[in-house]
Amino acid sequence: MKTHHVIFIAFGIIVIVAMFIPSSGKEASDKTMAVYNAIEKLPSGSTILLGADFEAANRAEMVPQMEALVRHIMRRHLKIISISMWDQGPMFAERILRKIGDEEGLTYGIDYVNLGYAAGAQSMVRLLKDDIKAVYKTDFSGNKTDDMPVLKDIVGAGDVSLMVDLSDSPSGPTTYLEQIQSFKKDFRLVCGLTAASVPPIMPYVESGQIEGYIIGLKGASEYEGLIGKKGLGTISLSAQSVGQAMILILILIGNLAFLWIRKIKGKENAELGK
Amino acid sequence: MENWLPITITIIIATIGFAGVFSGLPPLMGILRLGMFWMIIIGGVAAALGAVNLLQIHGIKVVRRGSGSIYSIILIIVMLGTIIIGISMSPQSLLYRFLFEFIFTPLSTAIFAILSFFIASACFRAFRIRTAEALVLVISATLVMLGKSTLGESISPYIPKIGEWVMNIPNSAGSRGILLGASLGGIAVFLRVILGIERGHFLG
Amino acid sequence: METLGIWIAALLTLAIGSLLWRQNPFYRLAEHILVGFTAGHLVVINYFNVANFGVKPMIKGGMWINVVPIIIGLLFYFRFSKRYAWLTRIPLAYFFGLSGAIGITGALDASIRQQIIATVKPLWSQGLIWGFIPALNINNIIILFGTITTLCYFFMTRPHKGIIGSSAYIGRFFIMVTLGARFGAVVMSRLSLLIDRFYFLMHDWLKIL
Amino acid sequence: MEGTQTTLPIFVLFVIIAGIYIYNIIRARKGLNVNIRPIKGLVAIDEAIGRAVEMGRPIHFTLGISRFFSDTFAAFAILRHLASKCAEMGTYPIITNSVVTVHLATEEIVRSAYMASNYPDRYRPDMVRFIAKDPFAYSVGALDVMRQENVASNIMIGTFGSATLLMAEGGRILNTYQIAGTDDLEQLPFYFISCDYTLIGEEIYGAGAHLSGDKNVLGCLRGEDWLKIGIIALILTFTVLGIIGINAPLDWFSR
Repeated sequence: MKTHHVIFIAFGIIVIVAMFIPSSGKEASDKTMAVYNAIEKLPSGSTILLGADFEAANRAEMVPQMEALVRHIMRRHLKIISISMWDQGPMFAERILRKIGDEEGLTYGIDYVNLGYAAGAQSMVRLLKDDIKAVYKTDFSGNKTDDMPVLKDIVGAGDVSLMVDLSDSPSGPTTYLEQIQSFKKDFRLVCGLTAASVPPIMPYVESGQIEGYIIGLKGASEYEGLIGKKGLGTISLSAQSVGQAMILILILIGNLAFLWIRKIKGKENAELGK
Repeated sequence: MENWLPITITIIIATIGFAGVFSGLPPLMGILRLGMFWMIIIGGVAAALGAVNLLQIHGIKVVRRGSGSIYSIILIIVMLGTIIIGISMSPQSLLYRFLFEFIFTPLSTAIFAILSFFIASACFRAFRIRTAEALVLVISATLVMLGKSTLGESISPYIPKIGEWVMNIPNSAGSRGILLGASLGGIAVFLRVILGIERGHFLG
Repeated sequence: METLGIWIAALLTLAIGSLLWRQNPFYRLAEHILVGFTAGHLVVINYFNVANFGVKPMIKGGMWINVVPIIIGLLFYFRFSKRYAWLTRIPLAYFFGLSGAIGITGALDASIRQQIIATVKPLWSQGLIWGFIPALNINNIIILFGTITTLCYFFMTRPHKGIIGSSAYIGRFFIMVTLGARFGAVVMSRLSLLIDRFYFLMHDWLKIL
Repeated sequence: MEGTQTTLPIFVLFVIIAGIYIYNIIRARKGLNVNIRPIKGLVAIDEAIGRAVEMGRPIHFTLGISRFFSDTFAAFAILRHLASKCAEMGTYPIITNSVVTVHLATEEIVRSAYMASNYPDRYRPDMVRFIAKDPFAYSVGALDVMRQENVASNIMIGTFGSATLLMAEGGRILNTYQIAGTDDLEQLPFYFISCDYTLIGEEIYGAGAHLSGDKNVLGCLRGEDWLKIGIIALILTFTVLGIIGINAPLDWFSR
C-alpha cells in the first residue's frame, strides 16, 4: 500500500458518500438560458439539426444533456434531423430519439429522423451544408431518405432554423462553424458540451458565433430544472461539488506537506519528492 | 511514380478545391461536390484499416505464443465477433445494442472515470505551486470549478459570477491567441504538404 | 436480460477499476475487449455507410462512378505489403488535397477573420463616470490585451526582449489562466464520468442508492 | 450556387497568408539564417541527461501516440540530440513507442546517432521498444518498463490523448525528472502540473527546428511570426480607427 493507494481510497469513499447527499438544481446560468431561449423562441414547425458528435466514453455528460434537450425540442413539436461526425454517437441518438419520441407521441420519419454517421468530417459537413441527401442516401436504419417527410422542406443543413450540437470535443462545434457558418452567416448554433471542451471554444462564444452552451453535468442539471424533469445531472450535483473540493484540498495539503518537508529535510530531498 | 504522383494528385485536388470555393463557378463546384462525396466513401472503406492492423499485430503475438497471447486471442475474437454480429444482424438489433450498452459503454466510460483518481493523486503529489504562473493556473482552475458547482454558490453568490467571468473573458482572450496561432500553424503545414516539402506525412 | 447485462457491466467496470491497485489480468482482459470492440464497431458502422451510400446506388441505380472512391479507399490496404506500400500515398494525397482546401477555406473565416473582428471592440462604454471621465469597458480591453500578448508569447524567431519581451511575459499569464480553466474543466468532466460509474454500480447494480 | 463561394476579404487574406509563408520558405531555403529564440525546455533536457548520468540510471523518451506529422519530426530532432548526448556521456536511453512506423523510425535515429558518435559499441537493440497501440495500454506498459528499468528522467514529446495524465502521473509516482511538450493544448495542463518542465505548443516546433536546422520549418516559423505581427497590427489599427470613428475598413473586412 503506497501513498497513491491511500489517496485513491480516500477520494473514492468521499465521492461515494457525497452521492447520498440530496441535491437540488439551482437557477440556470446565462449561457444555459441562451440555449433554452433559442429553442423556446423558434416558431413551431421549425427544423432543428441535432449533432450527436460524441463517443461512448463521454456518455455520462452527453446523455443527460441529450435527453433534456431532445425532450424540450420534442415537447415544442419541432422537427429533428440528427447527424453525427463520429461512429458511436448515432447509437445513443437512435435510442434517445425513439424513446422520447414515443413518449411524446411523435412519428419517426415525419417528426424526427436519425441519419446516423458519415465519414469525412470537414468535407462531409461542407457537402451537408448545401445538400443533406447528397451525403445521406439512407438513414441510420437503412431507410431511403428520398421521400422522407421530415426532409421535405430542408435541402441543405444550412437551411435549418437552429443547430444543436452535442459534442465531446471542441472539434464538433468548430467544424460546423468553419464549414457552414463561414458561408451562411445566418446559421445559428448552440451546443451541449462536455465540461472539458468548453474553455477551448470560448473564443467562438465570446465573438457571438455560438449563441449559448450547456456545460457538462452541471449544465444538464440546469436544463433539467428548466424543463422540470430530474435526471443524473441533478442527482450528481453534490458529489460533483465534493469531488472538486477534494481535488482543491489535495492540492493545498500537497503543497503544505511539500513546504513542511522542505523545512525539516532541506531543499534537495524535497525537490526529489522523497 | 512513387514521389511525383501523390504530390501531383494533392496539387490538382487542392487547386480545384481552392478555385471552386473562391470562384464559385458551377462546373468546378460540381467536381468539388463529387470529390467531397468520395471522401465519405473513401473514409468508410478505410475504416477497417485499424481492425486489419490490430489483426496483424495480435495475430503475430498469437502465433509466437508469447506472454499475454491469451489476451490477443480474446481481442481478435471480440473484434471479429462484433463485426460479424453487427453486419449480419445490423447495429439496431437487440444483441448488438446489448453488447454496445452493457459491454462497450461501461468499459469505455470506466477507463476515463479512473482518470479522476489519477488527477487526485497528481494534485497531491505533483502539483507544486512554485512559481507565480502555477499560482495563476491554480486560481483560475479553482474559480472555474467552484463557479460550476453548488459548493461555490453556497460559499458566496458572487463565486459563480467570478467563475463565469474567468471563463468568458481572460480564458477567451488566451484561447483566442492560441487559436489564431494554431490556425496559422495548420495552414503552414498544409502549404508545406502541397509544396511537396513536408516530410513524412505520407509515411504514417 | 437486463439483469445479466447489468452484472456484466458491473464486473467489467470493476475490472477496469482494478488498475488503481496495479496492473493485473482482469484489467488487461477488460482493456483488450474494449480495444477489440472499438475497432469492430467502426467497421460495422462504416460497412453500412459504404453499402448504402456507395454500393447500392451503384448496383441498383447504375451509379458506376462510385467504383472510383471504393478503389481509391482500397489502395490504403497496400500498406500491409512491402513492395506496393507506396500506393497508400494516393488516397492520402487525395485526402490531404481535399481536406486541406476545405479545411483552410472554412478556417480562414470562422477561426481567423471572425476572431480578429471579435477582438476589435469599443474600449469605452456608453456614458461617462461623474459626467466627465469616459468609462472604460474593462472586459473588451482584457480581450484585446490578452489576445495580443498571447500571440506575442508564441513568437519563435524573435528574442523575448523589449516590448515583445514584456508582452510575452504577460501573455504567459494569460496562457496559464487558459490552462487553469482547461484543467478545472477536465477535472469536472472526469468527475462526471466517475460519478456516472458510481451511480451505475450503486443504483443499477447494488440498488443501495 | 448561392452562399457557397467566399467573399473578397477572405480571398485577400488567403493570398497574403500563403504569400508570406512561401516567401519565407524560399528565403530560408536560400540560406537566410533564422534564429530561434532560446527555449528553456531544451536546457532542461540536457539537465535531465546530466541527472541520469549522475545517478547511473537510464533515461526514458517517448513520442506518445503521435503519428508522422509535424510534432513527430520535432520530437525526432530532439531524440537525435538526446541519443548522441547519451552516447557521449555513457548513459542508457530507453525509447518506447506506440505506433509501428514511428517505432521503426526511432530505431533508425537512435542507431545512427550512436554510430555517428565516438562510442558506437554502446548501442544496444533493446534501447527502442514497441509497447502497444492503444494509448491506455501503451501508457500502462511504458510505465511498467520505466519501473523495471528504474529510470532517472522521463522525456515526453507528443501527446497521449486522454491517457496523458496516466502517463505523466505514473512517471511522477516513480520520482522521475520529467520534461514534456505537446501541441495538444487539451492535454497540456496535465503535463504542466506533473512535469518539471513543459514546452508549450509551438515551442516544440521551435526546439525541433533549432536542433535539426530544417529550413522549411524555420521559414514557416519566420512567416508565422510575420503573420502574428500582421494580425496584431490589424487589430490595433481597426481599434484605433474605431475610436476616431472610422469604421469603413472594418466593415469592408467583415463583409
